[in-house]
Amino acid sequence: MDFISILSIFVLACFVGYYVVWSVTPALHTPLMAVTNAISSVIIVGGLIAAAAAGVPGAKWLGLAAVVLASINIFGGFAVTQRMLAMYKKKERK
Amino acid sequence: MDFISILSIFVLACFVGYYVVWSVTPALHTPLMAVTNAISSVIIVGGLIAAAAAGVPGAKWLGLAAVVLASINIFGGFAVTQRMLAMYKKKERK
Amino acid sequence: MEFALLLASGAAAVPSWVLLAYLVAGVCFILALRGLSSPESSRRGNIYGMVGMAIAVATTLATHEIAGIGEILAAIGIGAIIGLTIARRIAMTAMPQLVAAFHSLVGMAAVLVAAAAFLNPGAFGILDAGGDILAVSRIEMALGAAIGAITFSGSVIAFAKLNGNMSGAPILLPMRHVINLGTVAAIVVMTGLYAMSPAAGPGEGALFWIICAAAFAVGFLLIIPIGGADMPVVVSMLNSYSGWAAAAMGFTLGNTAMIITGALVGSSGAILSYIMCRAMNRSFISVIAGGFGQDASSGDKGPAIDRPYKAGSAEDAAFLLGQADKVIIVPGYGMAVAQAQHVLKEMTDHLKAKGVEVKFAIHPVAGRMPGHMNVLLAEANVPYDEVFELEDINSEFAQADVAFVIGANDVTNPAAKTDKSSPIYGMPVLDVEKARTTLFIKRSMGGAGYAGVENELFFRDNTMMLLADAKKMVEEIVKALD
Amino acid sequence: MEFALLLASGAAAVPSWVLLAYLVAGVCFILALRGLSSPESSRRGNIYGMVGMAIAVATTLATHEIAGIGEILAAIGIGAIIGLTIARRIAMTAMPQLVAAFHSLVGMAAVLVAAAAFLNPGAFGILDAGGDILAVSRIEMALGAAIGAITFSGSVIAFAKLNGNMSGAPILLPMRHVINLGTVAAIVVMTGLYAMSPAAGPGEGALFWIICAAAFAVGFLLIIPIGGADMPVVVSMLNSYSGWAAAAMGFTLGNTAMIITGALVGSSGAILSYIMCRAMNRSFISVIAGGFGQDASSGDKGPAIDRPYKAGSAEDAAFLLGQADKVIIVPGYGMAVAQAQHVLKEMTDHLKAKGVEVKFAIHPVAGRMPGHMNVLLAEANVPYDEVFELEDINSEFAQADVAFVIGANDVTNPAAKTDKSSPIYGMPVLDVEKARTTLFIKRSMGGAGYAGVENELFFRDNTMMLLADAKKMVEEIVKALD
Ligand SMILES: NC(=O)c1ccc[n+]([C@@H]2O[C@H](COP(=O)([O-])OP(=O)(O)OC[C@H]3O[C@@H](n4cnc5c(N)ncnc54)[C@H](OP(=O)(O)O)[C@@H]3O)[C@@H](O)[C@H]2O)c1
Ligand SMILES: NC(=O)c1ccc[n+]([C@@H]2O[C@H](COP(=O)([O-])OP(=O)(O)OC[C@H]3O[C@@H](n4cnc5c(N)ncnc54)[C@H](OP(=O)(O)O)[C@@H]3O)[C@@H](O)[C@H]2O)c1
Repeated sequence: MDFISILSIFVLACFVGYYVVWSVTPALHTPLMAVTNAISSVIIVGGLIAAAAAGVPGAKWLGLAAVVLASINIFGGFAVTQRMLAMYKKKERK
Repeated sequence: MDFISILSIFVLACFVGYYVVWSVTPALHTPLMAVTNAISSVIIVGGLIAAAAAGVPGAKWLGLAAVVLASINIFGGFAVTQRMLAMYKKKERK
Repeated sequence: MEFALLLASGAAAVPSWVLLAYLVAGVCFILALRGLSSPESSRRGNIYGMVGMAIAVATTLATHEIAGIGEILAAIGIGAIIGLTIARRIAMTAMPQLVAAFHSLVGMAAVLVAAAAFLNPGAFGILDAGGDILAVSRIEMALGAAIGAITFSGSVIAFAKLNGNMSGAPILLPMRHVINLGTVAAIVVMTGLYAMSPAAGPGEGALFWIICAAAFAVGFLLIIPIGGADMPVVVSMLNSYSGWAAAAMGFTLGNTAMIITGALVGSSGAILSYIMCRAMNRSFISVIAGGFGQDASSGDKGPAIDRPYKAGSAEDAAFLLGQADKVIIVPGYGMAVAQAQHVLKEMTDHLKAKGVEVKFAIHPVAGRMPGHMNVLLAEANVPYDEVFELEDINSEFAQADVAFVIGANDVTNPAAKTDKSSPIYGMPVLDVEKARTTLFIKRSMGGAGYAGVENELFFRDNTMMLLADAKKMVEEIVKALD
Repeated sequence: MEFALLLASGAAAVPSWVLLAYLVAGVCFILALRGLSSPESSRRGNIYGMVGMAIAVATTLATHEIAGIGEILAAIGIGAIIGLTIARRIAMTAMPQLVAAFHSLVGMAAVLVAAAAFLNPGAFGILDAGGDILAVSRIEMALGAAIGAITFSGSVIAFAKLNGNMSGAPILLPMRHVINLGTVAAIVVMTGLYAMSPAAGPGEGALFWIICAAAFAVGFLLIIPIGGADMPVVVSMLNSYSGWAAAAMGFTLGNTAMIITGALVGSSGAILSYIMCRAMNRSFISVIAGGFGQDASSGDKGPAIDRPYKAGSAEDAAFLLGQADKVIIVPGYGMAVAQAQHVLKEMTDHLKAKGVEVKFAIHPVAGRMPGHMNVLLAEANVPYDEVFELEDINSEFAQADVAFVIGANDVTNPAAKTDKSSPIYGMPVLDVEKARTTLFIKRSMGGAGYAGVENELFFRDNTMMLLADAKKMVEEIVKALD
């Protein structure tokens, strides 16, 4: 992808981010913080690239460490979000 | 730009469109219709390309015709929107 | 990957600043719509829109070799003069027609651009190595032209029905669903054939023109069976289509501004159609299938014209209004027809001078297009913070002394709440009957609303009918208030 | 154009399906946040998030030659076990700390990735023709590492303060603003030098490591002067930064999923910080400048402990509550500290059984993070349609018989409405004093809220103070209600 395409995607993603976050109901702001935590661990992609590459052992170990940390976040973040969201219930209609 | 970049831009633009239109206040739905009219005339770009190119006279005249129609829409659309929007006033505080 | 290569747009060597400029234009268009989230920011938004358009046009002109700049400037000039003249002269009550007319122009322009690309593909950078038009581009071109053509002929009919050049009554051809679906299917098939036909250079592409012709016919056939008052939904739908067509063209040209615009316009049309359908409690399919809706202004029909009702005069109305503490005004299509908004504003000023609290209640589909009433009231200088949406004011009717219904009918009909067999059942309505007294201005007892159903309220005890043209009646009320 | 070439990402030969997969992952993340617009759709949203992450990871693994898949799976496995264990065990009241801890991990991971890219630039496709790291990539790498490091050390301090490992009181170094600004400026300058230094191969890049070290220091220095209760704003701000860092990495790798994520997370953090600052009526700058906020739980201070007030017992409270028609419960930070949400729910069940109408009113910054109270109430099985935002319920206090304030203080303080000199002046507050009786549960008359200001309400005639730990007090009320 060329730079301008990436820039265009970024600019539009910022608009989407703005709107999508404002539309989150305040009652779910804590899960929002937890889930953004989880998704920002998409930098695991960078860790995987480094961990997969042969050749430079230092880079590989740094990459593996990044994968561990990001995984903690991904699994922990999604799981704790799921746990929280499971608690939000409507009044049962009797 | 490659196809996937364009597709990415399109997908994100659809999200933006969805949110931006839902956030328009119902009182301004008529100006919304007028202004979308005006901006959808951005296809004037295609007309200009055809009108600018030498060589095929048929294409050139079609292009010029497209430019005329799109211009009516652009100038008419923005102007009538402006005219409408100028009418929306708050109560004067006395 | 071959697939990737096949799909890559032909114009690869575009300099970065051009791509950036189109991106900026696209962002300007986003900001233009964003501005409409409130009246204060809307004027600035419109400026963004103009700036975006200027950037797009200037960038295009700056990056193409221009054979004759004079002709192009002349074309723009002609368009500008016509456009500005129309914009200055048009009456606000004629907005629905105007929007339809403008749509038809966009549709036609799209067809012309597609045809020009077909005749001179080289200029659009859509030729493959062998000098043939790329297969993807053919699909995009054919689709762009077809959608444009449908938008054009459909909008022309919509214009004629809204403008009264053509009766609003649905024209129902026999077998129309079969004919329409058949033609659409034929267009799709021909598009596929056209994309695959091996050597369709400028000479051989008869298929392209047939597609265009068939699409013009579809637009026509699709719209004539739809009733006049459903036109706004149709216009919005066509708007949405034309947005997607612009986006398709944007794919062909690799143009960010077009893609963003297409997505914005496409969403806008789709969402407005959805809002209207929801507010009428009808499915989109039932609107498009057509056949619904009589001519609202046909007058004198309906069975129950001999039921007893209470008629009143302008003096009676003026008395009731002058005594009230709180009045809620409910405008509808009839106010637009009668152009009564200015004198109505005069009336509210009189009432306010007497210390009466006056508010306006707007139903989402009052009038003939979304936001129609708001524009008319704004034109008459009614401040927008005295004008309320249905959800925000509906609970206040119970505290109002007078509900003053001027030219509205369906949007007040309680059958929507109670009568399961009514065609408008389930549509949210304004609870005007909860006010102490309800005044109804309309021209006759017979004339039904757009949905053609009887309104029970006319015969209630706390209803007073003011039978006259809305403008005349309000003028008399103003006189009586003096 | 040279400029365009310079900026083009190195990894040009990526197949289309890979780009498409990352786009899909990005869209999944959008849908994950979109789901949070209502509790019903939120669980589906979270699934989207997981799917998106799985797609991103799988695509990356599928498109790179992997030297040792075993190690990678082990690394993921270790992370999964730790992460899931934490997620299962953590108490809901500890959410603010947990979020801070998770942030520190993201920050550290970003530093590690940037360092790995620095050591093995070839694997990341960021080498130029001469075997040097591209200038743009150097900037992106250095910025990514710096922001990651600030996020890491800042979040560690935030965690320590929120978790009570460190006093929440601001630690004010002399000249801290000068030191901080100086270090940040130095990082920026060094980044520029690093980008321009001619032959900074893997060996010579001492600058890169210095930048990292300086950034770790900045994170530390920036956060220690900020008071414990301002930590949520800081955590959000760091969240936002880490989003922008992820986006920068996305530019380096040409990865759509990262760019979209970065924009989402960046917006989310920024908007939450903004919402908190607005709800506290403080400027973002004043929060970041630090020095505000005492330790909320330090107890026994404040001047007016000898003013007369009305103290009550659990029995008094139970009597008042049992007699009421309508009770509005206002939870605050103290409820979280005391873990009183479960017994509070029990109490509302008792009241409802007696026919009392019970609602919950949540201030936007009640507790110690946005939405904190909502999560705790949800944990205790309070249905979310009994829980209302400030704007939606504030007008109802006037009709309530009892406002039951449990561990909240600042968010009820009327000084925000009347006293221009108060540090919380202008902050929107819950109008608990309009209820017929206001009950306040807190442990002491001295313990102020986070803002450290006196609450006038404690001494009003229609206020009854219930001085005890929130959980114990509510337990006794429940007993008395039986
Ligand atoms: N706004 C939209 O976007 C939209 C879109 C699609 C469909 N619609 C439909 O349009 C309808 C709108 O409802 P509405 O209540 O505004 O209008 P309506 O139900 O169509 O009623 C209009 C009323 O105005 C009266 N009228 C017409 N000309 C008049 C004049 N010169 N002076 C006084 N009265 C006059 C008519 O009665 P007389 O003939 O007796 O005078 C009629 O009762 C709804 O059914 C809605 O579903 C609206
Ligand atoms: N939510 C956010 O996102 C956020 C972010 C940044 C800042 N803040 C700030 O945090 C504050 C939140 O306000 P708030 O009203 O929820 O809390 P608060 O004003 O901090 O008051 C908490 C009250 O709870 C009492 N308390 C503490 N532990 C208790 C226990 N175990 N049992 C009973 N009572 C206990 C304290 O008094 P005693 O010590 O006498 O018991 C204190 O009066 C606001 O000032 C807000 O600006 C919030």
